[in-house]
Amino acid sequence: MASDTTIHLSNVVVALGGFPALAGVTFGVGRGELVALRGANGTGKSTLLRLCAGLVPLTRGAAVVAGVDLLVNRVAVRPHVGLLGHRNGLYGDLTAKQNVQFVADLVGATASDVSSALERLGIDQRVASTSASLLSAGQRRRTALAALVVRRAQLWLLDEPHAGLDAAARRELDVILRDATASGATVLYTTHEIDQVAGTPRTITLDGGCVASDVASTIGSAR
Amino acid sequence: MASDTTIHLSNVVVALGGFPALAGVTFGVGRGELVALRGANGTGKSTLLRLCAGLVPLTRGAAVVAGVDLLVNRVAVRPHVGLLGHRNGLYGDLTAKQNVQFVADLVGATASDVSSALERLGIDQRVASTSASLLSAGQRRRTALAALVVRRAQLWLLDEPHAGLDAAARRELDVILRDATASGATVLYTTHEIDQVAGTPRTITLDGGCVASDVASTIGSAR
Amino acid sequence: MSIYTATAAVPGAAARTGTRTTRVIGVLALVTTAFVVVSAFFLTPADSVQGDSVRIMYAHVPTAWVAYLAFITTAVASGFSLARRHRTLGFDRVAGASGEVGVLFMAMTLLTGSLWGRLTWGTFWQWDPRLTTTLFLFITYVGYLAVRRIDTDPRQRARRSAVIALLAVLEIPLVHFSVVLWRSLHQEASVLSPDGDVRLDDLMLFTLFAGVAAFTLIFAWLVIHRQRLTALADIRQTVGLDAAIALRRSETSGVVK
Amino acid sequence: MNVALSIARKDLQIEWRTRMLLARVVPFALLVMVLFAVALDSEPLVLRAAAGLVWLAMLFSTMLVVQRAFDIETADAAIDTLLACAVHPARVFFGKALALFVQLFALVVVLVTAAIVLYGVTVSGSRVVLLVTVVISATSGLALVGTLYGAVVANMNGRDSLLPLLALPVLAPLLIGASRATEAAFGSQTIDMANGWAWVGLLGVYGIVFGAAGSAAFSPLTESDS
Amino acid sequence: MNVALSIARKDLQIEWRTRMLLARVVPFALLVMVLFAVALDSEPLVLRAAAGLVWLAMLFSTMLVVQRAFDIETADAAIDTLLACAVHPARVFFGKALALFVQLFALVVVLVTAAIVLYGVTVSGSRVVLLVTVVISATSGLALVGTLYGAVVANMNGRDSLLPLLALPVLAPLLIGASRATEAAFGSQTIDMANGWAWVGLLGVYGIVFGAAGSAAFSPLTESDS
Ligand code: HEM
Ligand SMILES: Nc1ncnc2c1ncn2[C@@H]1O[C@H](COP(=O)(O)OP(=O)(O)OP(=O)(O)O)[C@@H](O)[C@H]1O
Ligand SMILES: Nc1ncnc2c1ncn2[C@@H]1O[C@H](COP(=O)(O)OP(=O)(O)OP(=O)(O)O)[C@@H](O)[C@H]1O
Ligand SMILES: [Mg+2]
Ligand SMILES: [Mg+2]
Repeated sequence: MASDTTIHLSNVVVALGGFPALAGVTFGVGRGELVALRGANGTGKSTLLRLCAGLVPLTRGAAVVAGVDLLVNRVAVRPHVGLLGHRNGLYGDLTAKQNVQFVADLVGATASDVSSALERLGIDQRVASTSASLLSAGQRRRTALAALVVRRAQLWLLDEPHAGLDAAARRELDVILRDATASGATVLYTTHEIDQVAGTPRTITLDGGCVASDVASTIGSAR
Repeated sequence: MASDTTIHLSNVVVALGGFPALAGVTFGVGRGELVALRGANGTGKSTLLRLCAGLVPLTRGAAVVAGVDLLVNRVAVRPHVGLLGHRNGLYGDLTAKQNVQFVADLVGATASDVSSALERLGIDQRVASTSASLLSAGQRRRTALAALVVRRAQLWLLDEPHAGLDAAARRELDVILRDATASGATVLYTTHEIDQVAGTPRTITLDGGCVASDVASTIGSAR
Repeated sequence: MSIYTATAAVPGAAARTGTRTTRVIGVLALVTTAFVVVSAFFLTPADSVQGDSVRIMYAHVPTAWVAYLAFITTAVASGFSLARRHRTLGFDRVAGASGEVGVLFMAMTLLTGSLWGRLTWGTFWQWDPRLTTTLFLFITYVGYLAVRRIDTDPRQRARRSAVIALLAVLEIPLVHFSVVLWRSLHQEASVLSPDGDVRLDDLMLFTLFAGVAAFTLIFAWLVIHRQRLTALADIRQTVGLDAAIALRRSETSGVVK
Repeated sequence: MNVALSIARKDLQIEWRTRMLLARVVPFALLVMVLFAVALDSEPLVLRAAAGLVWLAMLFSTMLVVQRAFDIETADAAIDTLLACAVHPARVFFGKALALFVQLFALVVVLVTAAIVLYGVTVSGSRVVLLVTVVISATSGLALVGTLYGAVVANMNGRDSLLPLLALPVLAPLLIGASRATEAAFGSQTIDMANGWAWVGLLGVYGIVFGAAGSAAFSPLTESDS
Repeated sequence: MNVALSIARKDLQIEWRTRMLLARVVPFALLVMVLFAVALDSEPLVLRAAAGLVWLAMLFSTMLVVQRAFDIETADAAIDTLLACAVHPARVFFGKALALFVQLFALVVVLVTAAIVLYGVTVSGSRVVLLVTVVISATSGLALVGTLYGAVVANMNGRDSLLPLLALPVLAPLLIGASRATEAAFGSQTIDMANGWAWVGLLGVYGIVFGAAGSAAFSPLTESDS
């Protein structure tokens, strides 16, 4: 496999409690690509992201993510991956800033990385010093995104990152994702909003746990 | 006050832990209206809905919802209101169907109401008999909406009901909301998606805890 | 080891859990048990102090020792299931089966012990170190089985329960040496006493060890069958998975195309 | 169907699907009884304290069951729906208390049996009637107080540690009453049957007070402000 | 900054912002001690059981603190982020165990003081050294075992009741060892100082075994598949 392939899945089956949430998925994503994942509710998008993050085991097939073979040691993939799930992964009793700072401590980012990430996501002084559990849904989502920016992962996996964000934050998020791919990271995100997909170079659609279509958008790549 | 006013707010202030999430809101909504609530993150939309549902106390001003004065007894408003918050309000250890059935038991709806609500929201046999905690994000949201349909409330309050739903469910949701208003219920919902708002007769925009604009959409009412 | 190699044959085999080996084990177990019953009730003498109640010993002591054996088997299989990643589930099945049988036998130890206690001490229970630690050991493995019952991914369950099993086995020396550590009401270690002083007569001793043999055979028989049963269930699930995958693939919503 | 019964049924349905009581609370309670005996480290002491230890184990187990009963309501904000649908908060109170009673009753039966086997207590003749009465009235009290305080701390951050703090002092009289009455039923020298029945009377009053307080207070309690 | 220290600091930061220990666990533990005295209902009995009761109260409080320590990780799936960022699971283990130790140590200081005041025990001279050693080694044991079993049940439904079931039998030897050694330090007639020091030795072995086991086992445990 070429080293510029970040995700390589072939015939992947993931069974959750006996139910094949993914029922034979095959595709590859190259380094620096920005890919949108679509599909009806329950078609397996979240499961696919969690698989790539090393959080659920492979039942059948083969998967290599960020150079790590998930069959051999799926835990080893985690340091390369930044995941934003349906849940935000925040500590409700810490302030927004403390949350981002904690992630920075873990990955060795500096204090100025933290404040620039907070600023980028429009988290002002007041919000930054409020407990995460008291913030509005959108403010919490922004905090989680700020933590992800600080994380500087090689592979970004985002599960409906636009949901809950207001128009300004959505625009900023798109800029952040493009910046990330420009600097060599790979981004895979899910969405249910059609106008989001329009701006993305490549869209993979899942249906019934399988890939239903995989198309490059000319609009997206031109934009 | 005329009896065809479902929500009547005047100069409403709601302080949460000392922070005025609502800082003087005044508007009224008539019976049978369908109103979209917009605004940036943290401008007080969720707080407004929770106020109308009798879940947070009024700090200043006056509010009458479904004929109940919230200053006098905000608990009395609850039987008239169906609320879908950012969280779904499901019991993770019950199946989707048991969850809807439980709400039906409480409000005295029949078994056929339950099955028709499940069918409307596209919850098939398999999903209906799976524990809610194991379902996908969109499937859980659909289940919560099915429970709301069974509820048959006089005032529907929905906090970003479209988030997490796929295209088919969004279309069905719009039909459900229109049906509800047609049968005399009042619907107030929040959203961050511009194309959602386009189809709604009236849009109220909040900013900094106050009403920034309140416009009737000609497109929406024509549609 | 032999238990595990026996499982390797399963996938190809018919949907039965018996083989010639297990039938041999079964027959041997029956014969030995028959001898122990006859000898315990009719051949061995009654005790001068305890009278006939001493005959409970031939069930009590072997079940305790074989329960230890079962828990050690669980620990060893758990160790392998952690170390050998690609065979995790096979070892995990053995560990689980052996744990279940161990809990069963430990329950029998408790039951026979408290009956015996009722006859000799006049109470079902004494707060004596050996009894108390035995009870803790029993509860620990009930907890182990509770973790195994939790419905998650089999491999995760295997890892979690393996960790518990490896820690739990450390309690066995605690139970065994509790008598030495604390002064105790309970019988001194009379068979395996540190000074090698054996205080039972020859036939009693022989019957006791025949009991140990009988329960060991029963243990082996039960574990082999039990873990094959779970292996078959797993196979059935795999077959079920193929059907489920086909069904899932046909589950096209046709919404987005 | 009656609203309170629907609620009780729902709670028991969840218990049935998860088997929490059987698989975890029962072993926990037995363990507590064993640990007490170990900590006391003396046979006659244990026998003398048997009744108190049974109810102490019940008390701690009640905390677990109550926490669980309100966790399922608050985990996904389900209580908001519940309160919006159920017209009268008192019904919610009695529904949840009923489900709690059923579970605690099953538990206490196991614990009394354990006391007979492990602690060596004996119950016979007319004492059985006293024992059954004590068990029912004390368990009702536990269920009512548990539900009331469970609602107080529901939705509060860190309720795991707040619940025992609030509920245990209130339950102290119940602990004393139930222990003394059970001692009498266990045939202790220090307390006779007549005295035992007097304690049962007190337990009854306690239950009635908390039943009334609960149904009255449940409404203001659930006006969640979070 | 070292990863383990970051994690410990984060846990203590959360404790500092919520004051859970001070406001709730400490009162709970004191209450348990008082309830024991009530259930025993006899002065000399209480004095004799004092050491055991202190450690029993510690044991139950440890369950609360551990549950809390893992609840904050799983409530919003924060542990996923943590594991993704922290390269080595053993560091996560020691970070969480360190924070737990600090909290439990503060708690045990309060409880021993309470035993002196409530139960009337006395400690003096060379006994103080023994007492301090026991407290430190037993508390380390509690922190290590608590973290390990907290991780075992983290992310599991109904962990509130599974944690005590799994952890308490494993902690039973620690309870016994710490109680006996503390008895010696409290100047009990039944056990002398030399014996007390022997128990401390056992506690040390216990701590080392679980420290090693924990750092080895944390990695397979946290390969969450839920
Ligand atoms: C519930 C009560 C009892 C329990 C839980 C119990 C438990 C045990 C256990 C676990 C062992 C195996 C010890 C080892 O080798 O490590 C054992 C051995 C034994 N028990 Fe009991 N026991 C009980 C009551 C009694 C009674 C009442 C008697 C006789 C008066 C008795 C006599 C023996 C004897 C003779 C052995 C063999 C001792 C040796 O050689 O190690 N047990 N018991
Ligand atoms: N333990 C289980 N038992 C049965 N079915 C399960 C189990 N776990 C997950 N599922 C099913 O697997 C599928 C998982 O889908 P997933 O969460 O990946 O969907 P998704 O594409 O992210 O959907 P959404 O758009 O709603 O977020 C769902 O259909 C769910 O019902
Ligand atoms: N206890 C508190 N202390 C300080 N600020 C608080 C507290 N509770 C809420 N807030 C603030 O009040 C506001 C509540 O906003 P609300 O949740 O109503 O926003 P929203 O319009 O629904 O936003 P979103 O679009 O993100 O859902 C937020 O700015 C939040 O930070
Ligand atoms: Mg999803
Ligand atoms: Mg909101």
